[in-house]
Amino acid sequence: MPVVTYRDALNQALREEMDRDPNVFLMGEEVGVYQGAYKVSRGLLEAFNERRVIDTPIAELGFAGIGVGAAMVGLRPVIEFMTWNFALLAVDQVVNSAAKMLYMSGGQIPIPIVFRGPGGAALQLAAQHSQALESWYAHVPGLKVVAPATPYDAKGLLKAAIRDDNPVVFLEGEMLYNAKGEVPDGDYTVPIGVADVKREGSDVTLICHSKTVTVAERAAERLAAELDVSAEVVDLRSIRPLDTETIVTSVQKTNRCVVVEEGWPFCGVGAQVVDELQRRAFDSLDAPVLRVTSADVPMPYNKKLERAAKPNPDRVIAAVKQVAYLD
Amino acid sequence: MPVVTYRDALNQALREEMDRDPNVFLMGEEVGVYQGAYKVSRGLLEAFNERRVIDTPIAELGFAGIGVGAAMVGLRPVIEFMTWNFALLAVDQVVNSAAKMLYMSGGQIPIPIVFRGPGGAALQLAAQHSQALESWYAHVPGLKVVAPATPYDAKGLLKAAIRDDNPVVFLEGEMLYNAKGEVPDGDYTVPIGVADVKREGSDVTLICHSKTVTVAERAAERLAAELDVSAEVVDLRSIRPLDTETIVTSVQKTNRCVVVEEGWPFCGVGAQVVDELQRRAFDSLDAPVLRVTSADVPMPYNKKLERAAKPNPDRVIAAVKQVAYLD
Amino acid sequence: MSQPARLHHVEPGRAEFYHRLLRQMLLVRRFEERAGEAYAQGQIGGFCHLYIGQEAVAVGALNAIRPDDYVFASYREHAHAIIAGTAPGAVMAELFGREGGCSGGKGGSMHLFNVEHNFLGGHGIVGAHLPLAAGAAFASRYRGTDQVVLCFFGEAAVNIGAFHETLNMAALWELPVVFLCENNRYGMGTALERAAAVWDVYRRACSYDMAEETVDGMDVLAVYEATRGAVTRARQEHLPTLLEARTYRYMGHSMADPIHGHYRTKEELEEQKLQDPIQRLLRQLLDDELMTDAAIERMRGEVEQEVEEALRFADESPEPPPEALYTDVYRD
Amino acid sequence: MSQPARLHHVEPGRAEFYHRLLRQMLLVRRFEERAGEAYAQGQIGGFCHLYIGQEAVAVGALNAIRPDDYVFASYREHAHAIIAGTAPGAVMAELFGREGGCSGGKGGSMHLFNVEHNFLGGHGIVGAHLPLAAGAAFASRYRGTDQVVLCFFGEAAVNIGAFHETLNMAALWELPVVFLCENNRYGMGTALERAAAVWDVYRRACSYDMAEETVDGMDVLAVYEATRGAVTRARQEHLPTLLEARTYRYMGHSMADPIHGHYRTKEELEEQKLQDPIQRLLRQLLDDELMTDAAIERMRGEVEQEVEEALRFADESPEPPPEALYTDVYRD
Ligand SMILES: Cc1ncc(C[n+]2csc(CCOP(=O)(O)OP(=O)(O)O)c2C)c(N)n1
Ligand SMILES: Cc1ncc(C[n+]2csc(CCOP(=O)(O)OP(=O)(O)O)c2C)c(N)n1
Ligand SMILES: [Mg+2]
Ligand SMILES: [Mg+2]
Repeated sequence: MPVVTYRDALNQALREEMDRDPNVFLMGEEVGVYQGAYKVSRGLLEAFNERRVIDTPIAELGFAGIGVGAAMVGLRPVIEFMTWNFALLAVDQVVNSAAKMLYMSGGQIPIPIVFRGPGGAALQLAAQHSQALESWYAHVPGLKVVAPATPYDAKGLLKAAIRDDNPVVFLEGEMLYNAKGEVPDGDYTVPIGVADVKREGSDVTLICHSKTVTVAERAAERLAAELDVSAEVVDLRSIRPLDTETIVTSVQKTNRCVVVEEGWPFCGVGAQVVDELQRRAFDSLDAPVLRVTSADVPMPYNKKLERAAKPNPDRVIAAVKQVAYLD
Repeated sequence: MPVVTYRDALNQALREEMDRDPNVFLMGEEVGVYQGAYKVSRGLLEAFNERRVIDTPIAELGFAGIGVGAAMVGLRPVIEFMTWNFALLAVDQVVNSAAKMLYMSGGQIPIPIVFRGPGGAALQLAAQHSQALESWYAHVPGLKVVAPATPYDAKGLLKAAIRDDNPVVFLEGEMLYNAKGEVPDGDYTVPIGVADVKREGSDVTLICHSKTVTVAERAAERLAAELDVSAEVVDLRSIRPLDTETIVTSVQKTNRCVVVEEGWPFCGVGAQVVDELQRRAFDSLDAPVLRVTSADVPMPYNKKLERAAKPNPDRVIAAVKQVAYLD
Repeated sequence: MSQPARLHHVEPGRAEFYHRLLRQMLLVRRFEERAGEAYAQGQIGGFCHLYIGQEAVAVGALNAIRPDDYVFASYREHAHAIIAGTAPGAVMAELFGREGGCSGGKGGSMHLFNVEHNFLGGHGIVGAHLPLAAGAAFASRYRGTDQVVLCFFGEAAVNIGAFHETLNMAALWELPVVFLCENNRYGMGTALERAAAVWDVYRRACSYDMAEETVDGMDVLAVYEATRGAVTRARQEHLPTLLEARTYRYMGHSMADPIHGHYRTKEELEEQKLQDPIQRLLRQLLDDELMTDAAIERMRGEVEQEVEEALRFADESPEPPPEALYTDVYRD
Repeated sequence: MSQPARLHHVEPGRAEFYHRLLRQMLLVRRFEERAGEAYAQGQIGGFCHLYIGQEAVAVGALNAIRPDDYVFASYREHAHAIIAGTAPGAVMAELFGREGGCSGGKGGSMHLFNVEHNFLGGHGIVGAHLPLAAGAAFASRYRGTDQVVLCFFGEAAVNIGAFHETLNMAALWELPVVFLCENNRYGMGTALERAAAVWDVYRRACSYDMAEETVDGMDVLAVYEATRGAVTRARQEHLPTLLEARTYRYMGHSMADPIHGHYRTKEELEEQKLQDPIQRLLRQLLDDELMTDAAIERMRGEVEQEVEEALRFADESPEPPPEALYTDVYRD
């Protein structure tokens, strides 16, 4: 199978879906002439021209709303936020228009739109450009929230998101764009709402998504090598809907769990995972579920502080030791 | 002690703090001439004139930012959002400017600001005007989040919030403004970050805040009368910082817990409470912690559907029966 | 200007058209009056923003578009929904929160929708539907149809960011949309003059090199003509217009608000009522002998009946079933 | 206009002042060149937006205010921080992420702050610091001081909602703020003409009845004079101004971006460099015999040394201690 980057996998998804459905278009800052701030849309302007690849002014609220309006009358917009940080300016349209339109119109107006762009911490971008806000979007009924970790999932989930008749918040890992992996040429989708066991194990479940999948995988390798602990790595892939069945099944097997995410701790995705697990697997849990998150601080610029702020394999291993009572 | 409404308690707090500190001012839509959309600021324009009570255009992002800018140079703004629903337009300023300024300036610039206004569901205001987003704000380091349930707490916490050197998100209960309670004349504060046991009990802990305190209290009364179950009602009052000590202590006593909130379930405040409890009181819990939240849907207009969407004593009692294995 | 001016040129040959306008204005006026009563009786809940006084704007403008054009409005949109083609009964049932409501009872007064007639809401966040309207106009260009979008909003919305971002993109991309500002002078209790540095709404078009016009919003024919011009510009040249209609609301901001108070006087209100859009058209039709008193009475009777039927329909429409709480969150 | 024009009236009696301007421009130019090198060597991380080419704007404008006035800027603000009074070493140390940085190493290139000199950032969200600046101006009026606020931003920010909301309130409330738009023609890879319906930034003032002016941003004296006028208007009449300085950036949008590419040609860049603000002032001072070659060389030497010292300071400044991760989240 061809090996491509996460970036190119997304590019393929966009290209194929735009080929497949003339109602799909891409709109956002620098998506056209500049070829995308992170080059996800490279070549699309040339392939589809400015009718379907639209550069916008810096006006997140406005173009998010234009996307929703276009979706109201049947187009299938893909709205790129240069990064999800800037989407804070557009949350009103994402939440109050996109997520609620179907409901408040009594089922008349679906909003088939994808909001996508890089999220999470990058490298030394400091407080305003480094945050993982998936729990915010996942809080909101009417939205679907997806955060792929691999090129394969990125392509398949983006295609599924574009074909979905609901607003999908599609969070790409800013640090994953260069990650490589096998991606089939041509059409396939990865269903939204289905987690993926990225590594099987029996002693502890590591639940993760997006960039923390690599963190969990590295931790799992070291746990096996150094401590003879067999960790199962469950990549959520979709945050909403959450695949509770897969995570409950895994924890019923391992009886121990650590949730790893890049967001802040308070009311993060992991908090919801914990809530589900203690409710549905209360009797299976041999220890409290622990969480490894970003530090509960705005992201610092300094490299060492930043590194200390983010989840890493050491912290995952420390948490595993705790839930496995290995200390 | 005088009995006053929640609305008037807030009014007293504003009045007294404006009297006390010339740097405190109130800004927002309709706070002046119109006397406040919910009349919280009644009489303040007359008492303090238009220098200190400032009516704004409909420009949430702009006037929230003006508040933050004024705080940067040492004023102590109180910014009223007509309702927290409209604050979605201003979250960029609340999160990216107010919450992060101290940190990204290396400690140079505190932001002593209060963002306040009614939140949560009202009566039949439908999807765009009925939501409880406290978990969003509580997610963000740098913010404090407060949501009083009684007139006493409303006055004391608002005064504490105004004196706090950090940005405080102050969520008033839209349905609580007419609620009455004892409020001392003159100065007192209620510390931010301290929960309050509103009713003592031994069989189950009901954790709640803002409007759901009444829901929990009603449930507790009926639990005592109908089922001989003694419920302890813990009003969080502050969501961030969360008073984990008080809730853990209560659950260590009761061994059972139900969290009641008006927000949506996914990644709500209750999810974080569950996370804390299972980590810190794992061995004390005789049953999973259950949650009673708003239905996981946008708020419907129809009265019956709306009623079914919100937490109520029946649903709390049902949850208590479950955690107490009474079914 | 206490003496109402003659209406924008009335042509004798168009009597039938004027009758339609009059009938529509009478209908939505009566609808609102009865909605207000139903609200007072507790049959309608939540916020309910009546349109009384502003009828000439919706009626004049909506008669200037085609059925396949798109219409967006704010939360003060009962009239717009009806004139765009929604049965008054379906609107009233929505206000009652019933299953037969045009949003299935889930939207309420602020969220009327009727996809069949391209009436696309019913939006509650000030300014937020402007980009939605521009989005529909974008779709029209994208598809190469000549559909036009008509977007109604209040004058208080011109101070919010969404207005600015949208007008810039609409002008930049030459989108076929008419931004029709219903300037009724107040946003809740705030006079435009206390909220905007520039008091003429239409002048805001200067920042976008956009076509603009201001029109007497109490003159249904003037509104009709101005909208027609803007719609033609949109349809033929794909160019947006900022159209300001100067109008007035007779009621409080919503049913929860006093009719006058700190922010406006009773005198101002009475003075404004002399310009009543219905009276002006009606008197002129009588003066010009384009209509008889008897015909007007007949029309009033019909309208009365139509509104009563709407109320009956609403009253008889069932509540949505409990399961409705969980439907329409996602489309499968 | 390939032949650079003579600068805005040069007065022989003000040689010392011109020398200061020249020295400041040379300093920040050299600072940025060395910052670029340090970035290439990995000593600076993240985004780093250089100011080379635009020096006349910050230098001209910041010489027109008082030390107690407030300054706000975007993420392209190394020069502004320095000229506002921050030691170059403290700025470089911030870029290096060190404890001796003006934000303690926590802010980095985009978040320089220096409260002592009223330099209030260093903001990363386009347009978001405009309301902050208006807020400081509000405070100035609130307190009855005559402090003025100078707010720098790029031309791409004029299309965002915050610009509009802020300018409206600043005009409405008569806030003493100068909105100084550094129009360098591009926001990342987007030419103003592809993002704005109106291509003259200053014309956006029309929507707010605000005073406006456009000025040659490659002419430090012209910028100085225009800012002085606007500052006087703010200080004496409490009125805001929208001031547009037409300038150009020589480097890519950030260190991560190519210097030219799809969006602009090498030729355009070379053509623009003929207007270099430093060369223009320098040549004129030589022509008018207000400065000698030797003095210029001496000045370059001093500046070189100052920047080297800044680098040394930055390099020697310690990393923040690990505990710093958790401080400054809340003020006790
Ligand atoms: C963003 C936002 N802020 C505040 C409100 C509350 N609000 C509802 S209507 C209104 C006044 C709007 O006035 P205008 O735009 O003139 O329309 P009118 O009510 O006069 O038709 C306000 C402040 C809101 N709905 N949305
Ligand atoms: C709201 C927002 N959207 C997008 C970005 C990403 N971004 C950073 S700088 C920039 C271009 C800004 O250009 P301009 O305002 O002209 O300033 P210049 O970089 O030319 O100094 C963009 C799009 C951002 N920081 N904030
Ligand atoms: Mg109005
Ligand atoms: Mg620029």
